[in-house]
Amino acid sequence: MPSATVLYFAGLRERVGCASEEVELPARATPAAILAALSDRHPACGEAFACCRIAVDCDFIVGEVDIRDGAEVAVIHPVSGG
Amino acid sequence: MPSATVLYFAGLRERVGCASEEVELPARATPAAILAALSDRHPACGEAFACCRIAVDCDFIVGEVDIRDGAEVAVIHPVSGG
Amino acid sequence: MTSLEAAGAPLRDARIVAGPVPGDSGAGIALASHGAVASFLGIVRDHSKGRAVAGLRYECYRPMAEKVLVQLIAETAGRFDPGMAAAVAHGTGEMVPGQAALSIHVASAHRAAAFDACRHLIERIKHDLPVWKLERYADGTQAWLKGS
Amino acid sequence: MTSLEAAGAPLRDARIVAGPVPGDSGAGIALASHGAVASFLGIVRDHSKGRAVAGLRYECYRPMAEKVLVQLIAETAGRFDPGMAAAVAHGTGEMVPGQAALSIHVASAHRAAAFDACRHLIERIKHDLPVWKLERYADGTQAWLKGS
Repeated sequence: MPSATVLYFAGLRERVGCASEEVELPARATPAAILAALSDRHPACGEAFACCRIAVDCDFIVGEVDIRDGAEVAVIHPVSGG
Repeated sequence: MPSATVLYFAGLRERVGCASEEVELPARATPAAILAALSDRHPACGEAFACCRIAVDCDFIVGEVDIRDGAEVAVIHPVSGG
Repeated sequence: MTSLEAAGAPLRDARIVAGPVPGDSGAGIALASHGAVASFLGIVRDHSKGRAVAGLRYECYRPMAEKVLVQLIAETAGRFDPGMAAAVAHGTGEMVPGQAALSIHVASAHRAAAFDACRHLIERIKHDLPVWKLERYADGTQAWLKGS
Repeated sequence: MTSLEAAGAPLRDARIVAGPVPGDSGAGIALASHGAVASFLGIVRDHSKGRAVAGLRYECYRPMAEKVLVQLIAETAGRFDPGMAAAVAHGTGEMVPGQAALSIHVASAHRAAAFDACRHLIERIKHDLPVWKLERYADGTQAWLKGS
């Protein structure tokens, strides 16, 4: 399985306890599958992950996506800019 | 009858041929009555007056208004600001 | 004392200026309770109904125009947000394409009221402000606009 | 050659800046064919849900935020006016009430498209831009906002 760099930000970063971590993910996955894998690593954050979106290499993912080795996978919890 | 200063602007000023003139008007009048009096003075402008509004002392008039001696009566043809 | 009074009454600024209107961001009109500033600039275009425009002249019935701007701001505040701040300026005289003839800034607590008020002000200004535009065309002719 | 090409392609400027966004009128983004500039400033308020706010910190996933802004401008132009110009900036880091965190300028031939595009951009930015707000309250506590 490819190893991706998973990023967390702001309140979610504080809740997970790190800004980034290396995680082995399936070579092809949906956002739901990625979030399920991350919930397994961080069981206390499962509820927080439920409302998150996934971006791979800076693009929001809506369906299945290829995860290459070294991909940047960002967990985007509800934003509050503007 | 009170004597008012009647003002014309822009294209209407050019059409009437003056920027202002002293005109005797009824002491109480509607915009339609004022415009009818001005059309009598400037028969060639009757059609142009038809789409004009009247302001007395810088307020648009919608019903009857008192015209005092020395009042400033502006003939406001369709505006094009902005 | 409300927070509005604590911060001072909201600015209501209406002015007719000689030449084009000065450009600024409008941020300066916001009170501490205002989270949104919506703005509009009306810019002189280089074309009008397919004709190349070299310049414009705005003629204004100034005392009435200033009074109307004040009234339109008050009407707009009453309708969208009594606590809003507003600054409106309309230029007069000669202008060339690219210059700004009208600027409107509205500050409000939230963006919906700021936008709605700004847009309402433009529509009312286009209808009621006693200002008339003479277009000067690139071919040397000129004409007063028939309303807008 | 269209007049758009003659005047150069419309500006599409998207940037994430350190600190508050700089204030300007937006007049500079208008092409000669643009008669309207609609703008929005998001200002840091001194209150949030009834609590006094002393300051904010915006955290940003910068490479994605810049990419998202470019995409949102392109999406907005496609929907409202392919010839529109736009400049969008979002601030990051510490800010205090009265400072501007977001500025949007849209220039278009006519005001309806400029306003609609500007408003659409804000709504999309509020939904998609990877930026998060930490509110620092006057009582010394702080909290990340839960969406907006």
